Amino acid sequence: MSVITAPAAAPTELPVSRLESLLRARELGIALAILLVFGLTTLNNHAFARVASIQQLLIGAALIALLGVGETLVIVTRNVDLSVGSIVGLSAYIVGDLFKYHHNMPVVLGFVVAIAVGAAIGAINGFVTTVARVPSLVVTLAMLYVVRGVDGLIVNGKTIDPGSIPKAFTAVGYRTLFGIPWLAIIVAVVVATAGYAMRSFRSSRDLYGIGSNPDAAVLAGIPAGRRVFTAFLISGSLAGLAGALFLALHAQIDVSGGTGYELAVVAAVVVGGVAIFGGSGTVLGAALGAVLLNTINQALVASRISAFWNGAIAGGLLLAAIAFDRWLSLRVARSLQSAEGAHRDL
Amino acid sequence: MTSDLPTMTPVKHSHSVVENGNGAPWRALLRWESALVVVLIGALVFGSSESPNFLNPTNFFYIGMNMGEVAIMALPLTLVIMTGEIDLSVASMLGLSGTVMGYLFSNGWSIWLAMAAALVVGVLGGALNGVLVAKVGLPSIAVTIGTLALFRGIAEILLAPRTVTGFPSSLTTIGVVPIQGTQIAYSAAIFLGLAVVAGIVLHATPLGRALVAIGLQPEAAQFSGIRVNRIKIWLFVLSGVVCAFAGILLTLKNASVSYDAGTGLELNVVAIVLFGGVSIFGGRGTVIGVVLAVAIVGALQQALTQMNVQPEVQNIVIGVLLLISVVIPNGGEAIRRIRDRARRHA
Amino acid sequence: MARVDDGTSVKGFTFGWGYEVTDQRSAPPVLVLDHATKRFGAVRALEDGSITLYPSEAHALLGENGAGKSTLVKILAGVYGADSGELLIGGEPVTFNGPAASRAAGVSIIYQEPTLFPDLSVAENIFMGRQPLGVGRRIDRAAMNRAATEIFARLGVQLDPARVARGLSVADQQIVEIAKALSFNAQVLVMDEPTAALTTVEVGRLFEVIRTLRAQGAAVLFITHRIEEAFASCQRVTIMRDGSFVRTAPIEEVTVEDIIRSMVGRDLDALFPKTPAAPGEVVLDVEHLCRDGVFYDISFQVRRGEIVALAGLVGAGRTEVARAVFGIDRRTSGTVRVRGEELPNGKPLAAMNAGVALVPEDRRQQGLVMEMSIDQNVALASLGRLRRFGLIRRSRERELATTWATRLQLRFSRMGNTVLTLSGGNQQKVVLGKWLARNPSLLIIDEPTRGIDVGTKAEVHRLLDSLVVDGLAVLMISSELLEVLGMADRVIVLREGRIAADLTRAEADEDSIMRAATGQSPVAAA
Amino acid sequence: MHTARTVRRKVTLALAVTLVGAVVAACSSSTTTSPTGSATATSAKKGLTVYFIPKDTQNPYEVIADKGGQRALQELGGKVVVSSGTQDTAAAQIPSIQAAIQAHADAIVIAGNDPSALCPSLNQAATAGIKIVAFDSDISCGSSPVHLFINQANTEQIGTSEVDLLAKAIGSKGEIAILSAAASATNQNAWIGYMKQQLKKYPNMKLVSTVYGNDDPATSLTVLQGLLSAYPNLRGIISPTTVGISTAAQYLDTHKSLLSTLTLTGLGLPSQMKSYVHDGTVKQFELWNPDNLGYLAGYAAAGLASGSASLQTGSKFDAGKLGSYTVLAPSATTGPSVVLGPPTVFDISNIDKFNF
Repeated sequence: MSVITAPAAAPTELPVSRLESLLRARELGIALAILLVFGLTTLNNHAFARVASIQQLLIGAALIALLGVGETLVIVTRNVDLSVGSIVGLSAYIVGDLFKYHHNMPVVLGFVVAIAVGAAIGAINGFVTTVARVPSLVVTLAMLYVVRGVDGLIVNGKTIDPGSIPKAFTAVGYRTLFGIPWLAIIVAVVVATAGYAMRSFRSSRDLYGIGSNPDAAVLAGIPAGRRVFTAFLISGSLAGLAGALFLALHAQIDVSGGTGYELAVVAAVVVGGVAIFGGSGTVLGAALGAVLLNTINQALVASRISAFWNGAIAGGLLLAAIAFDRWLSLRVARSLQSAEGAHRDL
Repeated sequence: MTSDLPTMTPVKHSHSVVENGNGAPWRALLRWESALVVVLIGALVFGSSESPNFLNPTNFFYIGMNMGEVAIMALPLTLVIMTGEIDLSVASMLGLSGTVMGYLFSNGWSIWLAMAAALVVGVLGGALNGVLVAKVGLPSIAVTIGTLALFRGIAEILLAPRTVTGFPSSLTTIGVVPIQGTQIAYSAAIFLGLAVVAGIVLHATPLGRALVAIGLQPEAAQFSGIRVNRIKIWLFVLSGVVCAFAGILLTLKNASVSYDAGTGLELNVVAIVLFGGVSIFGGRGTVIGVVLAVAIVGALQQALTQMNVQPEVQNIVIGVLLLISVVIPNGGEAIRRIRDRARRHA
Repeated sequence: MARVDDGTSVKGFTFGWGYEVTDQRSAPPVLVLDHATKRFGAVRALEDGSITLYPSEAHALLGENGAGKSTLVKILAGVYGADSGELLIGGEPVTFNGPAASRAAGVSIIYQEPTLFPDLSVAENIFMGRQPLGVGRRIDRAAMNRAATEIFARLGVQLDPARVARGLSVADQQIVEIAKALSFNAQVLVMDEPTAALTTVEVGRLFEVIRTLRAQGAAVLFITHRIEEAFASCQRVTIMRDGSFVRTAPIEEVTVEDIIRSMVGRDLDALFPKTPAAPGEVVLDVEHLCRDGVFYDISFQVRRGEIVALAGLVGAGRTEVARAVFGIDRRTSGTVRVRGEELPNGKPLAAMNAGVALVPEDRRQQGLVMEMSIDQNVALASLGRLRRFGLIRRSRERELATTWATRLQLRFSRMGNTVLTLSGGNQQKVVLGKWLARNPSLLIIDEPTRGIDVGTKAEVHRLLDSLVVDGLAVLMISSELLEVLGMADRVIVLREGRIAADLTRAEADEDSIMRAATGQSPVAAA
Repeated sequence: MHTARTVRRKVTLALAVTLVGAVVAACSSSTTTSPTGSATATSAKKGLTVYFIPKDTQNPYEVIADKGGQRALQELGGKVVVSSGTQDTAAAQIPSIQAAIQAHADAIVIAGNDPSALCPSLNQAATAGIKIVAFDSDISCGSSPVHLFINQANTEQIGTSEVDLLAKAIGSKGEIAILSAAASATNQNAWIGYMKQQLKKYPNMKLVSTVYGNDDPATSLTVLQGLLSAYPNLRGIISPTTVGISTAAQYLDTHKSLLSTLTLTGLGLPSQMKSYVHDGTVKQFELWNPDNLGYLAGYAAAGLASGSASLQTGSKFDAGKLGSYTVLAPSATTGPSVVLGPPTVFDISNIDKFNF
C-alpha cells in the first residue's frame, strides 16, 4: 500500500510543511495562471481590463464552475458524472416551457423546478451506480443519451423565445450587485458553501475517504453507498440549477442547450487539481479551473488571435495540468522518502 | 500508492476486502454474447415486421456503410479497454487525420501522400497518448480528454473555416458503393477483416493473453514478465493509426472534409464497446461481442429510421441498451449482496 | 460511537468503565466467540473459531499462517459474517452487520496491514467518521489534532497529526492504526500482528500501552508470530491450527515447546524435512545493491543446491531486495549477476530468461491472475514456448498445466476453473508450477507458506527441499522464524535496509536472528 | 470549450452560387422572365409521397419550412414524411435517404448538411426513380443526380443588403464585426465573402473581425464578449444566423449602455426577435418566409414527380398560393434552380405581422 521504508519512530516535520505548501500552491498556482493570462492580454489590449470585460469573464465561467462543484463531489469519490450536459439542456428547456405557458409563474418556482429535474436524474445516476454497483462512467454515459433523447422528444423542434421568459427571471443572467454579476455571486456562494462543507463536515470528509481508499472506507464503517448516492444527487441538482441559469443568461433555449458540457466540466475540474481517481481536490480549485479555461478562451479573441486556437490550447493546458500534478506527487513522495532515509541514518 | 496503473473502480477494491469475486467470469461472458445474439435477432425480426423489405441485401449494405467508421474505431478501443485503460480521443483523431489529409491534398499533395501523412499523424497522436499514460503514468481518461481537445483543436487551426472537396472520385466511390458483385460496403468488409484479426490476437495469441492479464491484474502481469507499459504504448499507437485510417475512409465516403468531421463520435464508440460486453475495468470482453453490438446498433438505427421513428428515440434506445448491458451482469451479484446483508441482520 | 461524538471525551481519553478489576476470572467474560465457521467457496477459512476474553486480560492468539486467526479477527470486526457459531458481548448474543456495529459494541481492531486514507491527514485518519465537532457540527481540527497528539503521547511517539498519511513509513502507519484503535476507548482491543513492523523499542512501548489498557479494564486480544511476545505481555494464550481451536491455557502453564507443538501439530524436526545441502557453484551474485531510501549496499551470493533465507522485520527491505534482483524495481547502484551474466536494470523478462523465477509475497495481486483459469495461470510465464504460428496451442497449454498439477499434487475440480476457486495452498502450488515450468536455475520465493494450511505447508517445504537437492538455488524470504530455521542453509538478516548479519545454519537460532533483526539485546526476557 | 460539441447550423443559406447570383441579377431575378422554353402546367398526381430531409429534426427554422411543405402536399392530396437525424451531419441524413428509397418515395426534398457527402446516396435514390429537390442549403453533385434547387434568396443580394442595412444605421463609418455560425458552414462563408466585396463600397467601414459562435448560445456569447473587449469602439455587428443574432440581441438588451454606440443586424426569426425590436435593441434584420420556402419546395417536388414540372431552363410550374415559378438556367456551380424571392426586412412597423 505504501512505499515501504524501514521503521522511523519520529518523522521529521520537514516533508510535512513542504508537502502542504506544495498542495496549497495548487489553488494559488491556478489563480496566478489566471492573473498571468489576464495581465498579458491586458498589456496588448487595455480594454480587456475594463469592468465590463471582467464581468464577462465571470459570467462566462459561471456555469462550468457551478457544474464543476458537483463534478468535484462525484470525482472525489472515484466516480464521474457525464450526464451533466444533458441535464442542463433538459432542465433549462422544461423551465422555459413552463414560463412560456405560465408567464406569471413566480421566478423562484423556475429555479425550484430546474433543481428538482436535475435532482431526479442525479438520483437515478446515484441509485444505479451504488445499488447495482455499476461503474458510474457507464451509467452516466448512458444517461447522457437517455436524457438528451427525452429532451429532444419534449423540445421537438420548438424554441423558447426571449419574449416568453419573464424579465425578472432573465435579470438573474445580467443584473449586477456592486458591479458583480448576480450569476457570479450565486455561483460564488455555491462554491463557498460547498468548499466550506467539504472541509468541515464529517459526511463530506467521508467522500474523500471513499475516494482515497475504498477498502479503508469499508473498514471505517463509512456508509459508502449513501454518500456516493448523495454526491450524484447534489451533482444532478447543481446541473439542474445550472440549467435554470443557462436559461436566465441566454433567454432562449432549444434542444442543443448544454451539449458537450460534460467533457468541458471534467476538463475544468482536472485542470483545477482534482485527482481523477478520487481522494483529493477542492471545489475552489475546480471553479478556478473553469475560470482559467474561460479566461483563455476570451483572451484569445481579445488579443485578436484566431479563436481557432481555443481547442488546441485548452487541450494542451489540460495535459500540462495533469502532468504537473503527477510531477508534484512524485516530488512529494521523493521528498518524504529521502526525509525517512535521512532520519534512518541518524 | 506505488501502483502506477490506477484502477477506475472503487467497487473492484471493496471486493478485495469483503468478497473475493464470484464464479468463472467467462461463463457470464458467454451468457452475455448469447444475449446479444438474441437481441440482434429481435432487432432484425422487429425491423422486417415493420418494413417487408428490411431484410433485403441493400439494407445490409446501408447498415455496413453507415456504421463503418464507428465500428472500425471500436476494435482498437476494445483492446485498450481490455487493459483497463480508455481512449476518448478516437473521434478527434478521426477528424484530425481527415483534416490533415484534406489540408495537404488541397495544398497540392498527391492523394496517396496525403493519406500516408494522415496515418503518420495517427501514429504520432497515439504515441503521445501512450507515452503520457504508460511512461509518465497519467490516468488515461484525463489524458485522452486532453488530447480529445488537442487533436480537434489542431484540426481547427489547420482547416477551419474551410471545407475541402474534390477528392478523386475513383477513391471516393469506395465509400458509397458495395464491393463488386456483392452488397457489402467496403468499410464493413474492412471492419470484419480487422475484427477477425483483433479476435485472433485477443483470444488466441500470447499478446492477447497478456492484455487480459494486464486488465485483470496489472501487477501479476508485470511479475510474469509481461512488459505492461510497452504493450500499452503500442495499443494507443494502434488506436491512433486505426482511427486515422477510419478518418481517411470517412473523408472518402463524404468526398469532403471539414475540421469538425466526426465530432462527438467518441461516446458512441465507447458505448458500443461497453454494450458489446467489454468491462470498463478491463480483462473481460470478446471481439465477437463488440461485432454483435455494432450489428445491433446498426440494425436498430436502420429499422427505426425506416419506421420514421423520431431520431431522439434512437438515442434513448442506445442509452437504455447500454444501461441494461451493465446492470444485468451486476444484477445477480447485487441481489446476492442484499440477501447476504438481510441474512446478517436476521 | 456516540460516546466520542462530542470532542471533549476524545480529548480527555478517559479510559475505563468505572469498575476496578483485579482478577479477571471473577468477572464475567466481556467477549465470547463460540464455534464460528467461515467458508469462501472451496476455501474453508475457519472451521471452529472459539475464544473467550475477560476484562483486564491480555490474551495471546497464536497459530501459524493460515491457522484462521485473521478470519477470526475479521469476524470480530464485523467485516465477515460467520456462517455459523455464536458471538456474545457482555453476555449478550450479537450479530454485526458491518464494522460500525462491531465498533459500536466496543470492539476495535488493529489490522495486520495498515488501512489508511493516504490523502487525509494523520489525525483525520484516526478520527474518520467521528471527528470532534465544534459549533454548528463543524469539524474542530484544532481539537482533533490535539486529541491525536495526546494519543501519540500515550504511545510515546511524536507524529505530526496535520500531515497527510501518504508517504508514512509502515511503522508510522502501524502507529496511526494503534492510535485509531485507542481512540475508541474500546472494551475489547484486537491487535492483529501489530508488532510485525515495529522495532523492539516500539514493541516495548506497545506493551506499556497494553498494560495501561488492562489496568483500565479493557481486554486485549494480541495476535503475534513471535511466541516470546506472548510470554512478555499476556496472561492467557489460545492456540489455533488449520482453522480450528486447539487449546486455551494460562501463560504460566505452557512452554514455548508446548505452544509450537500444538501450533504445528507435530514436532519441529518432523515438520521440516531438511536434507543436508551440498552447495555448488555460485548462481546469484549480488554486489553493493542499493535502492535509494529503501536499502543500501546489499551484497550476497546464492549457490546451486542451497537455500539462503532473507530474514528481518517487516519493512527491513527483504521483499524490496528481491524485487530489485528480479527487476520489478530499478536499482540505484550495484550489480546483479546470474551465473556470471549481469542482469540489466529493471527488466523482469531479462531476469526470467537468465533463469530467475520469483514467487512473490502477495499471491492474489502479484502471483496469480485470480480470475484466469488454472491452466492459463500456469502457462502465463511460458506462453512464448507454447506458440505455433504465433498462436497459443491450447492443447500444449493444458498439457503443461496438467503435468505440473500432477507433479505438485494440485487439488482442483476443473482446469478451466479460475484460481479463485482454489484454497490458499493450492493457489501457491499454481504459482510454483507457473515458475517451475520454466525450469529456472534460481528460485526467489517470498513468504513461501503465507496463508497456507499446515498440510500443504509441509508439502511446499518438501518440494523446496527436493528442488534444492536437484541443484536449484533458492533465495527464501520469510517472516516465520520456524520456517527460516527449519529450511535455510544460510540466513542473511536485514535491518533497516542494511545487512545486519550473515549466519550459517549452525549459528542461526531464534535469539541470534532477532537480535540482529532488531539491533537490540534479546526481547524474550521480560 | 470546443470539446465534443455538436456543431449546429440553424439558418444556413445556399451554398456559394456566385455565377447564379450574376445570372439572376442579370435577369433581374423576377419570377416573370420571358420563357425561352415552356412547359404546360398540368396538375400534379394525387397520393404522392415526398420525403422532407431537413438538416436535423430539431432545427426550428426547418421545422417551419417542413410545415409549409406538408401544407403544399395536402393541397395536392399527397403526403410528406419528415425524416432526419439529431445532428447536423451528412452521416445522420444518409439513413433517411435510404429510408426514402426503401419506401419507394416519389420525391426527396433535402437541406444538405454537406455539399457533396450526400450525392452518392442521392444518386441511388435518383436511379430508383426518385426526384430530388434541394432547399435551404444546396448540394453540389455535378450532373448526377440532376436536381432542382429552391434558392430562398439570391446569395449576393443578401450579402450586400446586410452590409447596406448596417451602413445606413451607422452612417457608413466605423469598425464592424461578423458573428457567424460554424467556421465550417460553407454557405455562411460564401456569404461573408459577398459582404467583404460590398464593404469595398464603404471605405470608412472596417471589418475588424469575424468570430464563430457555432450556433451554440454559450459559445456565441463567449466570442461576442471577447469581441467587445477586443474592439471597444465597435460600431456594428452583422450576425447572419438566428442563434448568433438573438444571443447578441439578448446581450445588448441587458447592456443597454452599448446601444448608444453599437448596432446589430443580421438574419433572425421574427418570433425570436420580436421583443428586441419592440424595445429598440434591434432596429432592422432580414429573413424570408421559411414556411413559403417549404411550400414552394413541396410544389416543386410534386410537380417534378408528376411530370407537371421539369428542370428545363425557363420551364414554369405552378406553386399554389405563391403563383407560378420559372426554372433558372444552370451554372458552373449550381444546377437548375428557382428563387423564392427577395428577403423581407423586418422592423418595428411590420414585425408583428409574422408568426414564424
